[in-house]
Amino acid sequence: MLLRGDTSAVKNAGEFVNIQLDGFYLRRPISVCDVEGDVLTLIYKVVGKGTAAMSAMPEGTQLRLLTGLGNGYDLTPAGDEPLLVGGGVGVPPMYLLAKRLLAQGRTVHVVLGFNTADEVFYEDEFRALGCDVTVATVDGSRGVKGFVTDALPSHYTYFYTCGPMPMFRALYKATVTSGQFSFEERMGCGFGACMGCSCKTITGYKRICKDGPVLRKEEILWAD
Amino acid sequence: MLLRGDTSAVKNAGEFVNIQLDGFYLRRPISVCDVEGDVLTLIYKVVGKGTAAMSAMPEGTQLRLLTGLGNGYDLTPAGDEPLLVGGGVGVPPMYLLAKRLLAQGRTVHVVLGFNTADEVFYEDEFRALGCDVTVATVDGSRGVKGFVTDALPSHYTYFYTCGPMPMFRALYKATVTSGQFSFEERMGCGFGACMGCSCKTITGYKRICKDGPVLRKEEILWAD
Amino acid sequence: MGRLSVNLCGIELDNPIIPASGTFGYGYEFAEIYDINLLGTFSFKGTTRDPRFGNPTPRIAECTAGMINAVGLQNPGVDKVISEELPKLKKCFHKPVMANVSGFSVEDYAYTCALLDKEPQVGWLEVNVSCPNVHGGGMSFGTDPQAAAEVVAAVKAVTKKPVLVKLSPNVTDIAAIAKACEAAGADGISLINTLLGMRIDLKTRKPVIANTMGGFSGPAIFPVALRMVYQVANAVNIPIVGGGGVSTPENVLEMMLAGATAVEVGAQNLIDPMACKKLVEELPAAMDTYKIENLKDLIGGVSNG
Amino acid sequence: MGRLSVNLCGIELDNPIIPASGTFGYGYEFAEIYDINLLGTFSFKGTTRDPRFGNPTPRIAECTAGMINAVGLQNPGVDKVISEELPKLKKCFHKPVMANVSGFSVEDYAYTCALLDKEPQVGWLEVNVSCPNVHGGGMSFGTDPQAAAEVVAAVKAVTKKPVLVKLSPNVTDIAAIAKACEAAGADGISLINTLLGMRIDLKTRKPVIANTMGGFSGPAIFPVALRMVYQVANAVNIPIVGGGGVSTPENVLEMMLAGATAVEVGAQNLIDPMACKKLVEELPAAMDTYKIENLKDLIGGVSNG
Ligand SMILES: Cc1cc2nc3c(=O)[nH]c(=O)nc-3n(C[C@H](O)[C@H](O)[C@H](O)COP(=O)(O)OP(=O)(O)OC[C@H]3O[C@@H](n4cnc5c(N)ncnc54)[C@H](O)[C@@H]3O)c2cc1C
Ligand SMILES: Cc1cc2nc3c(=O)[nH]c(=O)nc-3n(C[C@H](O)[C@H](O)[C@H](O)COP(=O)(O)OP(=O)(O)OC[C@H]3O[C@@H](n4cnc5c(N)ncnc54)[C@H](O)[C@@H]3O)c2cc1C
Ligand SMILES: Cc1cc2nc3c(=O)[nH]c(=O)nc-3n(C[C@H](O)[C@H](O)[C@H](O)COP(=O)(O)O)c2cc1C
Ligand SMILES: Cc1cc2nc3c(=O)[nH]c(=O)nc-3n(C[C@H](O)[C@H](O)[C@H](O)COP(=O)(O)O)c2cc1C
Ligand code: FES
Ligand code: FES
Repeated sequence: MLLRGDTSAVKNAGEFVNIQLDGFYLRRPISVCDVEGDVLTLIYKVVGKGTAAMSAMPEGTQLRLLTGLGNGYDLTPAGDEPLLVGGGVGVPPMYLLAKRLLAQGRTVHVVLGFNTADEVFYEDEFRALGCDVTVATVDGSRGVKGFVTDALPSHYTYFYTCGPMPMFRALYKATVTSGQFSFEERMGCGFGACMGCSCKTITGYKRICKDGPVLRKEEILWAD
Repeated sequence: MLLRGDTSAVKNAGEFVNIQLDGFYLRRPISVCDVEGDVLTLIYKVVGKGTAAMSAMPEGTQLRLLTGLGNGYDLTPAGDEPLLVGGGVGVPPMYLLAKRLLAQGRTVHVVLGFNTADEVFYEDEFRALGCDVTVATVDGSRGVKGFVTDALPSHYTYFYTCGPMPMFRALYKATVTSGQFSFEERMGCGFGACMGCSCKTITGYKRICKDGPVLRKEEILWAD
Repeated sequence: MGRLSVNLCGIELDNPIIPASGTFGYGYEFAEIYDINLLGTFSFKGTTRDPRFGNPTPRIAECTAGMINAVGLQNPGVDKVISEELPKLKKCFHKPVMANVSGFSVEDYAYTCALLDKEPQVGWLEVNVSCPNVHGGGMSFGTDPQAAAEVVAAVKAVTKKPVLVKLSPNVTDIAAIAKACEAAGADGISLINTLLGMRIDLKTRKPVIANTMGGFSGPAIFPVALRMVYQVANAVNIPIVGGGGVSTPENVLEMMLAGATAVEVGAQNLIDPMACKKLVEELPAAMDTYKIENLKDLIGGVSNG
Repeated sequence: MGRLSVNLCGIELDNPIIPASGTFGYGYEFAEIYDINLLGTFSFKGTTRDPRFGNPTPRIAECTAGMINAVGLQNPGVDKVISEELPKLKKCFHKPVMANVSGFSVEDYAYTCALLDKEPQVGWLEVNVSCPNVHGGGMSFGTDPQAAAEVVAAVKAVTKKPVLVKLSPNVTDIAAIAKACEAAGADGISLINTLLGMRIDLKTRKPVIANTMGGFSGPAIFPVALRMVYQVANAVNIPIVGGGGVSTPENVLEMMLAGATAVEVGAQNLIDPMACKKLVEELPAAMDTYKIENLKDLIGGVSNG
């Protein structure tokens, strides 16, 4: 989905927007995939009635959204060869992040994980940016057979990831450097007002929507 | 408002349709003003949020409506020179009624009542049909100064009316023949299922939406 | 017995969809629109001992995602229901029907139920205890476990048909009332009736409803209804007819997961006369989406944690 | 004192709009978006004696025209609220603020209120009696007139500030509870808190909310809230803060006609962070439409018949 509008609030890769949809009470949070001038790129998967309604909207539909939400990724600790790991709907935010890291002259390794070849998207876009891209599919129908953890490069200086919880747990163990994870949670407001999305971390309670969605590897407390 | 669609259920003048509007739970009942082939003409006044939403809809909007609701006017007792009295938003249903009566070769007297000249509508349309038209305005800014009861013709064989309750009460007393009144009531369903619109009549309980909206002068029981 | 069938107090239903009392008349208005035999059953308009005109109009107010009604149990009285309405109903509906009964005293309920008990087409008696108890200070029978239990016991004494008690949601502890009804012999619990609500007309500064307050229902109340079905399912061992705000096949599945054996649909029939037909038709596809083979396996299937 | 001003327990408000507790934090998040001094006041996040993380996530579920929350009173505890939050609040809000207090025992309430009583910026104590009473079997304080009255009496003993009691709507007889609070010395009644609601995730067959049930609020509950404000206004002689589902200026006017002196706005702040600002700005035009000169003349002005 491409949106045109005031994007000035979007600062960091890993931020998200919260979209109001007619007929639905809560907004839908979607990560920023790319921003260029006044054009915002969002990529979403239809999982329920809200995303289904979005996908049925004709071109030109006006949407009300809150932008520039969440902390986004911190690029400072990336090092020379950061690794970006995206799983499924966790792939989109990696795109803006890759662009930003490349712009700083770093070598960017990207690992994208999907269930099957049909689901693969944005592989070419990452290559076009100049990233080193590896794809992993669970059924082996494309790229490395297995999980993203089966496809990690031999060397990287730091990592950034977004994707499903099982992937996070595996990555947490498999990674040899520090890194940052972007979490999902059901949200009330999306801007820090309701405490609907709180989680416990080693450094205290955090709101996924405001203090997150990006948390550092060191602060994560896995719920069991 | 002109609507195009299946109008086969619309049989009698004085019937109404019930319109579903996005964002509103209940449908909005509006009288049929005219029907020609597959085109339905409805005329409505913006009085609240629902009618305001209708008036903001662009041409070409698709609406879901239930048609052919209510009993409509019975033309049999009209006689040679029926009188049609419409007050404000009660004017529209008189139009189809006039057409039907004229088609039967009767002479149709029409009295239209409004508050001021600005509010007058459809006067020319009735004349174009070939009716004998008198307009009354409360402030005298157009036609006869006063109420419709001040503008009744000297001779008529029967009457039909639609409009506000005070007008009905005055007409009930002022008219010298029998006639039919079309009532309004807040409706749940509009098709006879909920008993939301019941009223007491001399001949028993009636549902305005199904046994009405048209009641005969003889059966009306005025609530006090 | 298809994928949709359920068993409500010993009577097999082809599917769990039941138009709720007061929104389906005695069936024949809807029978002009579609073949109502495709329904599980339906609950007919609340019937009282004596004929009632009900409340003055306006009786209807619009709300966000719902409506208020204050019809006030307009009905021709049990004698005419039996002599005039049931014969008409019989012509268009060939399954056991649910007889919804209201009253203002324990004797009222027993009297009306005793007469309806003799009607072969009546499959279940649905006893609505949301009415004000004229002998008990005007609070509804359904707000006091003791009063509700008395009604149940009196009705059970005059009928062999399964007795469902329809509970009011306007209470602090719905489970306690359901338990009292079960202990008094109820064969099932039906819930929820309408929430007490109000709207004011800003132009006239009067309540929209002539009777000031009325019963609020429609999609807006679904989360409250679902919660109460869940609470009652955890409190009693008799079947539950769940309803309140149901308008989609997904709502039906949620109600059943929460513990409902069958599902009532009220206000939605007024908004869309085809609503229940559509629900019956759309259920199989929704079941496929959520990998549900047979609806009966779903009942009370919500898991915790 | 403009057209919008009202007087709540002796304190003048520029307008009746009050963001409700739990939906406005301690104000400073919203102060980044607009100047929150344009509000009448606001009620800060429910504060307890001890710090609380609250409930596990998911804590939020979507509903038709509303949402369920089960935040579970996450807050840093009264000591940190006083030492850390109030100083931050003071920088962006210069009016008396409403302190929302929760507890699990009568002593909890009294302890927390006694500390907040010393804070000059606190204008009113809003005592939320919807929490489970750990010493009283887990039913909430707000479901029992006696228990609610005990809380009020204990709080009144430790403060000179006006005490508003915030009632739960999940009761049979809200007027009886309000009366008991008035008799125990409450200076005002605030209502309604959330309705108990539930949703089930059809994919996982588990409740959407980790805690199974939660508090349902948003436009869907407005008719129930309005009815309760009306009932309580007819039962007590102290001012009422009305809320529940308010999202438009018309809702504000309806609440005031039903008897509210001021109006709380909850969930709508989450959906639209500018909601309360817009309400304050849109009120004058709505007043013009309905020919209302001064808002204070509207309070309790609904006429019957
Ligand atoms: C910070 C953040 C960023 C996200 N970025 C993306 C993205 O870039 N692309 C993408 O496809 N999806 C993304 N998601 C997930 C996306 O928000 C959900 O898929 C979407 O809200 C589902 O809405 P629905 O109405 O289709 O589903 P329904 O299940 O009908 O939604 C019901 C409710 O649950 C909420 N909900 C359902 N699934 C999720 C979820 N996974 N996370 C949070 N809330 C959920 C909805 O917002 C809604 O309130 C993101 C989520 C978060 C929290
Ligand atoms: C049989 C019948 C025929 C009608 N024909 C016409 C017509 O041809 N032209 C026209 O302009 N108006 C007509 N009306 C009135 C029209 O239905 C209302 O003006 C309209 O429903 C107002 O909707 P709203 O959302 O703008 O007002 P709101 O006041 O916001 O509506 C709130 C609720 O009250 C109901 N309501 C409000 N006013 C009326 C009313 N006067 N009668 C019944 N329900 C009402 C609405 O339908 C809605 O459910 C007719 C009404 C009936 C019953
Ligand atoms: C217009 C109307 C009339 C009703 N009449 C009755 C009745 O006579 N007896 C009864 O038990 N319930 C009655 N109800 C309640 C419904 O049967 C149902 O329990 C309630 O509306 C909740 O379901 P819903 O949200 O699907 O409407 C009535 C509801 C409506 C809307
Ligand atoms: C996310 C959330 C958190 C809440 N937290 C509190 C609270 O801490 N204390 C309290 O008294 N009410 C709390 N409430 C209730 C609101 O203050 C308000 O009474 C209720 O939501 C009804 O209003 P609404 O329909 O406008 O949301 C909370 C509501 C929400 C939505
Ligand atoms: S969603 Fe409201 S604080 Fe995060
Ligand atoms: S509106 Fe339902 S019976 Fe007339």
